[in-house]
Amino acid sequence: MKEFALYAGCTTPVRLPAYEASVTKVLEKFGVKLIPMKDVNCCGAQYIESVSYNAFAAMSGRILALAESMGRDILAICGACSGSLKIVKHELDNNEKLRAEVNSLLEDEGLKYTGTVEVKHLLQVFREDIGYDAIKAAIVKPYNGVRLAAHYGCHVLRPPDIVHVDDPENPTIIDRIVEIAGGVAVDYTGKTRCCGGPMLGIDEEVAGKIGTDKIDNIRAANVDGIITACGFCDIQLTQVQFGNEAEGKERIPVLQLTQYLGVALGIDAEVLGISLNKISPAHILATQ
Amino acid sequence: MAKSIGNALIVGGGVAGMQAALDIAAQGFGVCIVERSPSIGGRMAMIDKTFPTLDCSACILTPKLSEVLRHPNITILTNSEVGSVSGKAGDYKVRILKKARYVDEEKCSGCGDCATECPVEVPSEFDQGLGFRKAIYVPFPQATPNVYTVDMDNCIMCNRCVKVCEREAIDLEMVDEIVEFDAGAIIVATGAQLFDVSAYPRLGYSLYDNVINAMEFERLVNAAGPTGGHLIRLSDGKVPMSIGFIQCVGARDVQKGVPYCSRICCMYSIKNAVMAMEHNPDAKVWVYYADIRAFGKGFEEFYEMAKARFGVRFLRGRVAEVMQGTHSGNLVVKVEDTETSEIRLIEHEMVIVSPGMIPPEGMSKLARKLGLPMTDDGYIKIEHSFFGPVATKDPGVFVCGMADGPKDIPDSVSAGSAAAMKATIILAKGEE
Amino acid sequence: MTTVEKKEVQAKKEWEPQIVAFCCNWCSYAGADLAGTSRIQYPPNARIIRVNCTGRISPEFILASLEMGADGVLVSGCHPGDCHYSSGNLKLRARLTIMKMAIEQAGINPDRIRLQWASASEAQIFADGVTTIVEQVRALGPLRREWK
Amino acid sequence: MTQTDDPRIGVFVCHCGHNIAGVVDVEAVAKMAESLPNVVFSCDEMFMCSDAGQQLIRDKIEEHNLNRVVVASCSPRMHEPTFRRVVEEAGVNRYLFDQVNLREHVSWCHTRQPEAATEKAKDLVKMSVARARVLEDLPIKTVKVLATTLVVGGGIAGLRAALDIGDRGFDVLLVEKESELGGHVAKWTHLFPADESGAEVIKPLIKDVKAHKRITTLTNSKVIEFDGYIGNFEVTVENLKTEKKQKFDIGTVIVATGFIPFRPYGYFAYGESPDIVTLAELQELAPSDQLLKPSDGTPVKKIAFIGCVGSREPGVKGHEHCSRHCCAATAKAAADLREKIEEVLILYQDIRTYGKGHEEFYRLARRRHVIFSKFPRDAKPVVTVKNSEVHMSWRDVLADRELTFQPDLLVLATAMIPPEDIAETAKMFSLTRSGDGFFNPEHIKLAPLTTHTAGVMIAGASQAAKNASESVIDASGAAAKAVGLMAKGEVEIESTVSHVLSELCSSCHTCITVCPYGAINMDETVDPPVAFVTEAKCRGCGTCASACPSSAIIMYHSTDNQIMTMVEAYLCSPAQLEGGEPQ
Repeated sequence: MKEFALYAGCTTPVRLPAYEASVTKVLEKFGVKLIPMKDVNCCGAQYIESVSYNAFAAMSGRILALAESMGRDILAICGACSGSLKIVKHELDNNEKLRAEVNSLLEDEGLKYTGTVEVKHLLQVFREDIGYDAIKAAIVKPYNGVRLAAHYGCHVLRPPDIVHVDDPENPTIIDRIVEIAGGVAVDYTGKTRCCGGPMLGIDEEVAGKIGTDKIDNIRAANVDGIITACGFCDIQLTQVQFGNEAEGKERIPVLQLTQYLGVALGIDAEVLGISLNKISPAHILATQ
Repeated sequence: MAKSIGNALIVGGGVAGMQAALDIAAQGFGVCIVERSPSIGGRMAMIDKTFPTLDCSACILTPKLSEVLRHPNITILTNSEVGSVSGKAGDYKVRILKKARYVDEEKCSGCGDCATECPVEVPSEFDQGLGFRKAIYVPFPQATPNVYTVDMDNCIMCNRCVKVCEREAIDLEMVDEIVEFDAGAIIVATGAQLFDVSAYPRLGYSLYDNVINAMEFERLVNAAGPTGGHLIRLSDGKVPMSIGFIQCVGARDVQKGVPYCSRICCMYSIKNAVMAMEHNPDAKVWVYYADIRAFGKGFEEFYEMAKARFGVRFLRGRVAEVMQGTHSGNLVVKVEDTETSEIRLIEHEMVIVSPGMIPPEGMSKLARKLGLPMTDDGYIKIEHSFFGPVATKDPGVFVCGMADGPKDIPDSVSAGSAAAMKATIILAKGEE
Repeated sequence: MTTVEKKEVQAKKEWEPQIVAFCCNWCSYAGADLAGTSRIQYPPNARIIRVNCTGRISPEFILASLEMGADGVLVSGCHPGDCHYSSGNLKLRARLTIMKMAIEQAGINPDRIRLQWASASEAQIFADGVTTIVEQVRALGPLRREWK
Repeated sequence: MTQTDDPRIGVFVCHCGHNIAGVVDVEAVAKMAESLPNVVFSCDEMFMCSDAGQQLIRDKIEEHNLNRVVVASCSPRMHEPTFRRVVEEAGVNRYLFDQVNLREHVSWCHTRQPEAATEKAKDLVKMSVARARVLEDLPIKTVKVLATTLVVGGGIAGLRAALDIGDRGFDVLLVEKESELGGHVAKWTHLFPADESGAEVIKPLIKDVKAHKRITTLTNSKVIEFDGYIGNFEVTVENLKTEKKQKFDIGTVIVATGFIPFRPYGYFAYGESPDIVTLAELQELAPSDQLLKPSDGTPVKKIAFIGCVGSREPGVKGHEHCSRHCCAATAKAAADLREKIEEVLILYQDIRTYGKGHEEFYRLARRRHVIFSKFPRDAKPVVTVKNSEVHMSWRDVLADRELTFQPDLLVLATAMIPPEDIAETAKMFSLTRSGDGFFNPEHIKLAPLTTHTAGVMIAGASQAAKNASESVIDASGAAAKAVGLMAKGEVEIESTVSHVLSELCSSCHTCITVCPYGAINMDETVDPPVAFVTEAKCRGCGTCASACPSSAIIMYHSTDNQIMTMVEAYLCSPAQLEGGEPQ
């Protein structure tokens, strides 16, 4: 049985508990065990990174070191977190000076980064550890013809030569799982564009514009819902549909991939936290 | 003509290989051109006009084709591949796999009765899949040799062609042959292929009908092409009034494994832009570029002419995305004009993506057979930029055209002659 | 209007200058080729006769052309110093200078003859030269009128 | 000349796909041709130059017993040899073929006037048919090709060409006007894309050339006279020091006279400070660990390059072209210098690192924090020298800002331009030059190494701006052309020469004075002496024929009648031609 240290990040547990719950439940179905990490900190993505690279490296480095102390590889379920951890790991593995600095900071806690830990994003676990065939075999309640737009998230996919998740220009993992579960994966303009989420703390107006543009493009593709695999993206794509700009327009539900897949695997919608979703995906579930 | 006193093998019958063949044959040596497709001519045969003087490609290439065909010292083996090579400089034994073309080359007169009779229509590779050919076909009107070929993958064995052929040239039972050939020197002139631009989904190629690649454009504006030379959109037959050309796609891109400049795309796109305006002077034509690399003889002057006389608009910026509206089939190019720092959305009725060049399929296999090292980019590695720009590690094997890296026509032709020179030095030694 | 006048009006309306153009093979004929490949547009009134060198052009060719009804004659060759045959163009220039004086005395406007230099790379100069002679001759009207 | 039977003319009108047929009504042209006198066959066809088109000509010659062929297609400068060969294969003398240029001279330049274009096409076909009627067959002559090549210029291209030809087993006469072989490359410290210095590249070549038993090298020497014809040229080489002249008989020529770097007086304050140098001058600075300021010998801490100096200037004659080598050379030099110099700045218009390994230098330079700044096409940087300091100001296009810089050394990447004496060289070898000032190849794409003077090849930067590696390739290619001629040992030559009808000759000597080749002499054996033409020396310009006051000189294939009949066909109606009155 495969085991991972689950790094849920700071946003997901607070704002999207359903995501964390659904990940745990769905992976359990496939025999993947997740051990929550204790006493972890924020990965430092973007906000700290833009102020002090070393502080950022120390923050992500601490998470990596903690996982090493647990003897487990990390599963990250937020795009920002998986991105930060992978980039910092890459830097620490290739920059001895930085590594020495980070380790000197971690020393106080008795932690040390040695480079043995691997970091995976949820999508990688589906593709590499579970496999499409196993997913297909586990489907018990397939959807029927529901049209879904996949949104992957920038930090999940980029930079490709460091994160190794999927082709950032033509990602397919979510789309394939959508289809395996009986849905129709729909392409749309700007599929690989940013949701605007990381801009929220810097310029809310720009973030809103980017997000609204994304939703407008998805709406033009005439879909029933949006599937993501990143906490940040989920929050952003949902909230832009509640602003003044979005008034009078029909809202498109945003589902986490694990919520969508979980239902098809026969897991109770309530356990997957679907009732917590701000925009009801009832019509999606109704196609089963 | 002096008697053949030594033989050279040329792998690839494009313009570089043809030039090499002619220059070797002119000295009285024998030459065998091994060409994978059913006709020599290569990429140049597919293109419509050539830069920088807009000569039509077929017009200037055709005499070369017939010169090669008619030269008593040159043997052309089309539909053929190098099987194996052994030996050393001055004395190679080459086994060539001559694939069955199911038509007797001696008997076929190229009359075309068979193709008229053939009931199977498939997309034509020569026309980039935009037009159709029959299952028995010649790839293009000036095909050399002008001999039909049966495409067995699509042949339904109805035997209608066999019956209609007055010369009884068609034999659907034909089998592949191995031809053995002794060569003193070998020239690799395999050319290159276009980068598959669908690797950039954001540019919309293969997603939207009205986004095409440059070679498809060549066929669209070519009089012998699928539209009879009418520049129209494939989605609805409309004449595009606004056209955008996107540069550096599959070139100068480390991420996609093509870090090098493809050398020809700037010029062929300027030429294509001029041809677009030539077809429709009222059209608005834009070229989106990173740097305009008009470096060859007459190129810069041609670039100036495209701007000043034809009014082609050049915008410096790498295109971020090509989007398609739902109904009109029109496209919107999103690009930063880096000279004004403006983000622009420019609507086009047709977008042409200009692919860079990559090594041809099977290049590494051929390199292995010949024992030649390759560059990181997958081309044949030359011996030295100054001491051996057409030489390889093997003293009897030379390289020209695009086989060692992208080149335009004049540079390919020069390299073809240069490789011929080097090859004949080896061949002449055998003569002494 | 009399029938004759009507005919004249009609003729004037339809009249297009007929130009005989002698071009040397090495510079101007190639320049005209380049004008074509460059898609430079110019009036279709000239008929090019290719000669190896402008030095080949005898004054008789030009006189006979005018006599047979050409409204103008264009002679186009290599720039002085660039002649493929060293100096044929200069010899032609000398002949032409004298010949122009002679035809002027004979009552023919020498502007009907144009000598120009256009190299193989000067497509625009070639095309402009054709335009110039056509316009020059158009302004003068049909040569037959000058004969009256 | 043999008398040919009654003319039986075949007219073949080519569509050239859409190129001609898209503008000219080719069917109407072919139909009109049918009615012309002596035309026994006329048709229109998609591609006359294709194998099918060529076969059609051969078939129709046989079927209709044609003895004259007119093909109305493209420029004879491209396809005349093709069609001449075709008719010859069908037993028709090549000089009984005539080609009409409907593409370059009609459809492509009168695109928007299809009716007028069709009229013009008809006229041109009429004229050609008229000419065909009076064409005469001429003998096909071959001459031997002497097995020696003259290579003019001992730079990298000349050396390479000489070695290849020597290695192939033919003799070479290498003439270099400087005292040393090696040209520009020998002086350069940086060569790209390899890491050798110029000397490292050139020295082995010079050594091999000097040691080669088939190569004769003449330094300090110049070709001062050039005479003869393909395969049999006579050259006189003068030693510039001793003024000694030597004559040589040679078969083929490779002109590899190269370029000179433009000295940009009037640009960017060049000449106003020793700290403003050209890229070529930078290359030639004395090698040292540290780059030193030419003005005061202190180390250079800030260096700037400006690209396209004297290149890419629309409307400036001789400076319109891109000089091809400078971008990569600059990127390479900048990347190397950045190792030791704190600030390296490159001002450019476009970065043209097109070649093998070039893009890598560009990336390397960027990685080493060489600063690249793009200046606008229409507002070049301004350089001034104040208190012996170099001040630069320009607008950075990408940042949209006015910037200034004070480099210790300013390097101008200047154009490659032809050597001062190129006009003289061109004249000597009867070569034409293109807008960039360099020699014109026979065809810019498919015949880049041969010229319109049969037997004379061009290589390296004499043809256009190019880098050393490309020059080497050209040199080998040009060598192949020369060897091709020599290996065969003989070559066909044009029979289009002039001929004196001695019975009409009035012994006035006019022809002798006009012939630029000394091809006409007086035959003193008869009384009165009459002029006669040495055919091998005659290049067929026809100047003598038009100069002869007695009309005693026939210019074969370009006779008075053959020319005038074309004028007549254009201007005179059929009725007039039959003897009627002008309307």
